[in-house]
Amino acid sequence: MADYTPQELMVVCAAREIRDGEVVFVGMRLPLIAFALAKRTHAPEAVGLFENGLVRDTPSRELLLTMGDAPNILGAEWATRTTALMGLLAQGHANLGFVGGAEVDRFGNLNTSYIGDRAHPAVKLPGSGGGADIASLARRLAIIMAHDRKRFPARVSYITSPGWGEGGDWRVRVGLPRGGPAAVITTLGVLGFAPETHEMELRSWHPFTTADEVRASTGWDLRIAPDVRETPAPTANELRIIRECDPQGFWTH
Amino acid sequence: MADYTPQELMVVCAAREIRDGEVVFVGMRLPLIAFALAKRTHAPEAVGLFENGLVRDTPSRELLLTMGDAPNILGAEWATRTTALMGLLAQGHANLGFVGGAEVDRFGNLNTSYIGDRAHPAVKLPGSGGGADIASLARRLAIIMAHDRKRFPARVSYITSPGWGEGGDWRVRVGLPRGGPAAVITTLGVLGFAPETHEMELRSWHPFTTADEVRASTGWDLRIAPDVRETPAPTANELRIIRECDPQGFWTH
Amino acid sequence: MTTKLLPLDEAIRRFVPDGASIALGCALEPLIPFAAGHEIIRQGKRDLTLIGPISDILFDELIGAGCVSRVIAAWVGNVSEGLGYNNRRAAERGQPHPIEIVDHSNYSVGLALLAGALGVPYIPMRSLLGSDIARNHPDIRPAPSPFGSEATLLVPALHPDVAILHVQRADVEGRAHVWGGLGICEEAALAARGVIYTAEEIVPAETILSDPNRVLAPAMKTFAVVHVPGGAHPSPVQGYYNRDHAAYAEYHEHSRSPEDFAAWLQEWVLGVPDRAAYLGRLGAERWQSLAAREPRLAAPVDYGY
Amino acid sequence: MTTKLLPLDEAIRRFVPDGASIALGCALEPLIPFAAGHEIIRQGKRDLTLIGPISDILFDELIGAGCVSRVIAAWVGNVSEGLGYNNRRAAERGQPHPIEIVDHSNYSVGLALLAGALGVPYIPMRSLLGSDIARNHPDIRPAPSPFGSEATLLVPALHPDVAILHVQRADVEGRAHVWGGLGICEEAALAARGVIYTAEEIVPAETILSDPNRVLAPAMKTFAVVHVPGGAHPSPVQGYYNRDHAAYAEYHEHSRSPEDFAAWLQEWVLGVPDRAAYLGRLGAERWQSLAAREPRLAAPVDYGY
Repeated sequence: MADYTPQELMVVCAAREIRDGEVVFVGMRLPLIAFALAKRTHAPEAVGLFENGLVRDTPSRELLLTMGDAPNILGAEWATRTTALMGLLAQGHANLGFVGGAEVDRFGNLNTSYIGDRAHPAVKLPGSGGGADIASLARRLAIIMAHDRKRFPARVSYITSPGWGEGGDWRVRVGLPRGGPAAVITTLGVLGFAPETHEMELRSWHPFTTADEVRASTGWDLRIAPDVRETPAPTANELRIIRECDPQGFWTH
Repeated sequence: MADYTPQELMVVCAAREIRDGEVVFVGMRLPLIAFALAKRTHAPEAVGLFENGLVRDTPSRELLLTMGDAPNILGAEWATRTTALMGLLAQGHANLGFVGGAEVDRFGNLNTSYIGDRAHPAVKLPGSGGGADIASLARRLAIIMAHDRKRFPARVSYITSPGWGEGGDWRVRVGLPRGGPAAVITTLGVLGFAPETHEMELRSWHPFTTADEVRASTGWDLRIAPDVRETPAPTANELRIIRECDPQGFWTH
Repeated sequence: MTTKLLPLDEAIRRFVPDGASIALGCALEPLIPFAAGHEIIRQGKRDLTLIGPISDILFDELIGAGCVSRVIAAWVGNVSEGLGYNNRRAAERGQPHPIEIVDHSNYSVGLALLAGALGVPYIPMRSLLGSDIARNHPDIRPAPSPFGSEATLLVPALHPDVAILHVQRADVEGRAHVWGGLGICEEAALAARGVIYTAEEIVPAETILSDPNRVLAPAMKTFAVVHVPGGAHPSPVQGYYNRDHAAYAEYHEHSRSPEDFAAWLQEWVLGVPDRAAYLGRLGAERWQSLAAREPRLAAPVDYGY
Repeated sequence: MTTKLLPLDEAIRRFVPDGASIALGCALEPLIPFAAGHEIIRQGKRDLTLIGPISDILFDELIGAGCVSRVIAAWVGNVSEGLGYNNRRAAERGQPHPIEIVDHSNYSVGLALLAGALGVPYIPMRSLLGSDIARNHPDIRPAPSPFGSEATLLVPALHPDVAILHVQRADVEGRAHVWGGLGICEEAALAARGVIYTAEEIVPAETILSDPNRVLAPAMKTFAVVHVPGGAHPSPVQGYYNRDHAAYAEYHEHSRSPEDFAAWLQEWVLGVPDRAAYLGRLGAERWQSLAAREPRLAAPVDYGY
């Protein structure tokens, strides 16, 4: 058995999506730790955006349960209005954004609103928050998901946060200015999207699973990327930093 | 000869336009002193707006040459962005606004932009500043003018700040949400506008002049209001306050 | 200058009629006016429209208590725990009664209030294109921009009847200083017909006027100022107290069933007359454990001349 | 973190090319970046587009020096004295050469930059309806609102190539604290492709980070930070120095004719290498007479937890 949790590996995979110097729309939960990890390893010049109006070029000193916790405000480089912060996103300043969802489909569309019929939903989910804005306006989108057949339907019942829509040039057709999902980081693997069709494909399976298990846990016939491989395990240094950030394992256990 | 200047009487007339508790878009020059006078006499609860983003419920401690002078910022109740301040005006919060101009016409339209052809103007004036916004959006407009035939043409060559346009329901027709000129306070008298036609009419002549001189100094056949009278002279108390506000007479001599 | 200082119950009675639209939780997770929300529940207000970005559990509480007929928000749930059970019961089974849900994103609800603040009829945005939020929205409509013809969604102005905002300090004339994460507090205050401030401290006007750039909105927008120390618990107030994460977990546990929630409501809302009694029930030890311990003062700023 | 601190001449050389659009004088009468404007004149920049609200005499100086081909502004002149003679000569007689004038009001130019800051294509407003400003404007166009069909004027977004802002203090990483009358400084900073800050003081990053609500814009928007004490004279800087009213009267006198202005330009701009020399020419006595004398500190704010 691996000496790390799936969530810890997901944090590492999320951090690896952050390039040095990039402006990252961080959001909540695992990406909060991924941002801290990236800052302390390969991306010291990365800058974080938060939809409550914060810009940070240093991670917070303590674990955050919400982006509005006091440690996230202390030492921010800008604490402004949500509309002014979102204006940076709308102008195209965010190179990468993170979002999570309850359901993601074959083209990376996310549902965080309604399971089943909107008028009489089987499950009412909390909604977009800033997720739909990040999915609409960030230059690249990384999606964080628990991976099972229920959460990976061929088509989501409600598009809260637009991915590649129906695939192909759908984003251009509906008028979205840029962006689209680049990676889906799950409890079982890391998925990407094929260049032209923008259909989801498996890029790597986590060490404690297999490509077949990932496919069996996906609600459609998942394609495999030509260069598919096993997800590189976290390094000791990465795990040390993650456990410093989340000593109780609130998000990573 | 009167023991006060025309400008001092204009300040008194401007102050009398301010009702207690009103929100007043103050602007520059004489209205700055009129606001202070009103606050210290009949309108202690009046609130002043300034287009650089200030709200004041007390007059500044010192004479202002510009609304951005340090004494106008110290003690302001709000110092915000011009767009946020103008939003209050656009929402209809300003009961009264003051503007000045180089030319005003029969229907209270103001020109502060171009004398003569816009492409080759005889005189290029500074422009609107916030004047056109105040004239468009305040509930009542009071205009401050030096009075002579040149400055009072039948029709201005360029409408910088909309008055009653061509008269009648012009403001409604062009879609302005409210407002319109209520008073024109000049070096010679105080003018208003007829209820239906919105044509300018003489309400009072200053003590040191006559109705005929006012008409002779106006570029069209100026109507006389039925209740026309002499402008009540400043009281000793009003003059004392004005001279405390402007001891060197920078604006009032 | 007449004072706008009122007791909380009177401020809610006077300025939050049944059927009113209220902006709440506008700073997202911090500064949530829980004390005001609980007084709304105690007064049995009905048919309210709630407006907010990420509202955390206050919206879930008001929905569960039956005060709400419509929610205009980007997110309703429990930020650190997940779903909101009362929100689910109302949306899924119409318990305690059905609610109309108008979905937004944080940007679109912020722009709707900004349009209201600016006195403009709408703001065109390029977010949410192709989403079902836009497709199902009763007010947002698509239109190409006449400049460059790119696709946009027009977000019409929102004017809440009242914005209820918790702040660090306010004066009795109706001006407040707020700091930290601001969210859409300013847009809500300026777009609303009026504002009720609940404040940790009531301070002299000179304190507020000493820093006019820090003032949230002018007094002309203020309905009432209420002194409610601890009025945002369990949400945090920068410089005063931290988020009581455990309280959100406890609420999550105790709102799983309508019966659980009824008991929770009785213990923490209906069974306490005011915020002082609420904090007493919370216990001095727990309350003190949340207090800010390490002052971090902003660098001095000189407005002199 | 790499420093963005540069000498003024290098900042202007690198970030203000001929033909650039520049937002200046965005706080209206205070904080006008005169030192930066004078360096632009010394470097003989040409074909610039100036963007601003009420720009006071800096625009008149740049126009008279022949740097400007287009002005997008609400007001150009001398706020305490009246008309701007160089602006008149350029508009009336094409001296030193013709300029294109795009008239705005303070609200419309602010909304144009706000639209840029928000990343939206335009903002619809109800100001200026029926005015010749709207009728003659090359970009503003009328359109009824699809909500309620009231008349509006659509103000398209402006994105200046650079905003030049004078501030009280900044750090070398590119963040600034500014206070007092803010005008459209924030909108300009966020809408521009980048910002050059000229600052009275360069302070440690910790000073700026101690009050994130006071920061004007994030460092990602900053091209350069320049240390220029007295860089706003004769305009005022709250907490540092007052407006030199006499300088505006002197400029008015000495710009009546092209010959007068040429002499003024030689004495105060071309004939001095930098702001230190300019202040030396002004004289220590006059400069000290303008200094803020009575400190008025903002009430303390605690960001701790």
